Amino acid sequence: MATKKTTILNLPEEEYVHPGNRACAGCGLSIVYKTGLKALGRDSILVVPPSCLTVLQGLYPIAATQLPCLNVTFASTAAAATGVLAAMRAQKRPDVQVAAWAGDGGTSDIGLQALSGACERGEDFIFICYDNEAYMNTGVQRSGTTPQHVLTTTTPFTGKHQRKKDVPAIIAAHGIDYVATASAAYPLDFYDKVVKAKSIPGPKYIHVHTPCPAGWGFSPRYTVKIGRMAVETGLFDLYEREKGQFRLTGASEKMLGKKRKPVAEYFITQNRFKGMDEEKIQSLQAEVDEKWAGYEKIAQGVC
Amino acid sequence: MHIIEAGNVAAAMGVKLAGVQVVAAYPITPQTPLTEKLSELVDSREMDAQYIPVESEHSALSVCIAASSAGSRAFTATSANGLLYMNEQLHWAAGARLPIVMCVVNRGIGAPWTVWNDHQDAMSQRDTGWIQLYCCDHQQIIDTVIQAFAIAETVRAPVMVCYDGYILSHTYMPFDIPDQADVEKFLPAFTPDWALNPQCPANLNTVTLPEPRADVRGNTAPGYMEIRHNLHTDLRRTIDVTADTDTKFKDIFGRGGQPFIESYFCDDAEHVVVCMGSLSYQMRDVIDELRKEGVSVGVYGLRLYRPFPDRAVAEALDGRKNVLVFEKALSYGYEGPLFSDIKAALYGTDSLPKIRNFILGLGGREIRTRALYQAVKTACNENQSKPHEPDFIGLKL
Amino acid sequence: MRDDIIEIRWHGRGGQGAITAAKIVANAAFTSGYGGVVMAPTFGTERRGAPVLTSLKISKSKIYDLSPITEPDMVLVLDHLLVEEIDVAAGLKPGGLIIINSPRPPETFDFPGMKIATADVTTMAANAGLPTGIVNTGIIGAFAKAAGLLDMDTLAGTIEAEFAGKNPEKNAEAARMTHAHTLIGDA
Amino acid sequence: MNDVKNPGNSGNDPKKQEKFACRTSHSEPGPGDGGRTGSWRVLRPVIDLDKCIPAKRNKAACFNCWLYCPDGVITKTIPPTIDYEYCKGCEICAEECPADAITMVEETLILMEEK
Repeated sequence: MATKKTTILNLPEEEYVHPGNRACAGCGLSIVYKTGLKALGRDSILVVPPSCLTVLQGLYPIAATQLPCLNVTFASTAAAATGVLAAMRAQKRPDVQVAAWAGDGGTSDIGLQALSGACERGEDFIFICYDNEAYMNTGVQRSGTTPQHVLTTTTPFTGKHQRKKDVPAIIAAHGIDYVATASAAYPLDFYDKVVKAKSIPGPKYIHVHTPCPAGWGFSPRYTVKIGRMAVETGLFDLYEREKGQFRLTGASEKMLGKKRKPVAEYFITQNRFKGMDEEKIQSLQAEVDEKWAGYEKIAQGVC
Repeated sequence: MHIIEAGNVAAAMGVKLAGVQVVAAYPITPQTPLTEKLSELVDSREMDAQYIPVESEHSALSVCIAASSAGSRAFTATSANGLLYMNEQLHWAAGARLPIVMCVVNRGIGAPWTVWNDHQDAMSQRDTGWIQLYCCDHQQIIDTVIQAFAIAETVRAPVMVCYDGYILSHTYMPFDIPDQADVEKFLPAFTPDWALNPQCPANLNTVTLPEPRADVRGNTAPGYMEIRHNLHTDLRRTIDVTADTDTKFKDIFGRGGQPFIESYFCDDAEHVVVCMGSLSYQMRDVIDELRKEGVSVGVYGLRLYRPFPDRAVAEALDGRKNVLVFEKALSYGYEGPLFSDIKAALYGTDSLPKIRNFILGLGGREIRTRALYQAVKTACNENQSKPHEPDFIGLKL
Repeated sequence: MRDDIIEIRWHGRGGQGAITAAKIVANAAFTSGYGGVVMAPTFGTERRGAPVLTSLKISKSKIYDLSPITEPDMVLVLDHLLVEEIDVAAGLKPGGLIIINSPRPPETFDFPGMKIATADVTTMAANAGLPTGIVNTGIIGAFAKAAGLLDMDTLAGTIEAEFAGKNPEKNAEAARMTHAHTLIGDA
Repeated sequence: MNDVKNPGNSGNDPKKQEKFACRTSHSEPGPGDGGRTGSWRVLRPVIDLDKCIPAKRNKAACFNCWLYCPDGVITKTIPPTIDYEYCKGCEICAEECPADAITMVEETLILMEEK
């Protein structure tokens, strides 16, 4: 990245989210949200479908978010963002930044059609998906991005049989100029990605891995730690795809050429992986190894 | 200026004259030519608007909801299953009090597929909190689209402008295009009291509790039920707004005068036919014929369906011998929805007229004027009440 | 129901321009003082080449009945092969007029009790310089001659307005040439 | 053709002149939508200023607790302070403090002390 990386010391101090909101203690989304809003800035309009964020936003007539925000129906997020953009163009207010902020269900499942449409139309907005890997707001049901073998209330005994849907890849296939991943454990990396996204015209998609203590079954104390482990084991990778060019960023980039933590270390920290046996763990380890072998090749310019 | 064009073009011209800023639409027969015309007007810069070719009807209304929330005048159009696909958003637009206008080019609903006209689509959405206006010809289409924005923006509620698929949408007939300056006099630019704006951040449509709750200053804000009750009372008041809008329109353009129900030879009529849309105009030829034969009959074309102008309807029908309700929709397992509403409006009138319900034209089943004539004539002669069993016209069992 | 409405049915094939032709006549009728004009294409799923029909009603006063024409006063056939394919005279009032694009003279068609007019619109249109197969403007000339409802100059003007930027003169000329060469049979 | 009267529904109701209330669910930003969320806490984070890096060095440094606090209740000041009114007691600050300067103390003990 040519641009200078933000540090804790120069990350803006001003908060855009009021305290005393309804997010759970140790909520990964809260970390992501407060950091993302700092990056978006005051001249922004948010669009939010039902999700934990709706609860965090607050109950009428009090709002936790200090930015204008349009709450919309589950399937309509990206279309609603399109509508705000159209109004801003009609009113000759091109400087207003429009950002959609949805959960993984609202992005990868019910919201995918509208998101695909908006990406294909080239709408000039940032779509942020905070991925806590299940329908947490409704009580931990499986979503398209729930990883394989995870126990949820709709995959209660044998875990989810299917793989995690690779939403960033699907969005990247639209040929948009900026797709990135981030993690709640690396707020500065996320901040920089949102800031960069603001400077790029057209649709921008940022997929943020967001640990959820209640839904994943760990103590709230470890939200950041577990998010970090997902990256350090190579299960969730931080990257950018700018104008089609893929590159790992931040902590993931630093892992190139190095030994990663075994995925098993990550799995034992969370109750949701309790249904996994050694064979499943090894199979997933093999998948991660293969994926990383690919990254190494890209980094060496092999393919 | 008069032109001869299709009904869909009349609607598009109305949208252009109304100074719509954001159009979002998804193609569906028989609405498509309206959408095509609007994209043509925008692409050729004859119309200064944002045209958003969305990927579904759900998104079409979503774009309008957001654009309207952000303070722009927004329009969409659809038919049949497209309207049903919007269902969730219809409720949302009304609940969020957004003055969106939508043309519903009426078409039957699948399954089985049909592309032809009936009123099942719009009638099935009558409880969404949208105002519904029905048109009988192209002049009414263009005039009503313009009026719809005035009504919507006064009440802050969305309006459906309904007109018959193919019968009006694809048929060519002459109509007058109002002068742009006159339209601007009638319908000033959209200046909402509130809109999404970074300068005064508000969080719109947040979760609302069953009970009222204090706001940040300690003042009591309404609960969900108060908000919904207010939508209802404001829609009840819309009946008057529709009348006022019609008066204002007539002052400028010379057309109008019957905002709720259009009457044709009803003043002295013993028997009256009630219907909506182009059918009420087709019925006029039947009335002419029967009047020649000395039958005391007239036709009411209902223009405003939601909110239901119950007082106007009750007053219009009180004291008649026979009320014959002809409609192109059916509440399966009961009767025509308009029939139910009319019966309800008559409850408490001094002289309950005899009443009958005729269902016809479903899925575009041809409505022969001769068949209408026979049905009306027979019903007038029989002078019988059939309040619980609709008759079907043109059914070939 | 009303007897003051002239009902005209147009038979063509999808893509042949019957709707445009009917629209031109509708416009010319309106300019000529017919306040009631209703032109309705058949509704549904027409595809190129398939037989299609369009109905046109004209009257001195406003028309309220938009139902399809069942008993036309006249019928226009843009392609004489359609005569073999469908019953173009269906419902035609006794003594009604059938105008056919055909190189054959009227007496070669067998429609008892009807008045037949024919014109070789296809050839006339080609002679006027239009691409082969454009017959929707030429047939209007035959209509002007055989129906006698609207005058040729008004119709030619309407054609030019409709085809502004798309060979307006040639289209009007096709109609005028056809007008001059329309054969009207004995009723 | 003849006209019907088309009476409205409010007649001479004075309400007719009133502006439409247009009630919507538009929320205004403000703290404490979820109440005094400090009461959710079982354990209270307490900063040991002898260990806390910015406090010890008396200059801007570290601030991990501020960065990771989900609820924005820790200040980026020297020393950092915690708003116990809203702190939910998630312990992330204690976990992420590189100097082990934050300890979680049982609220009941603190209450007893206060008494």
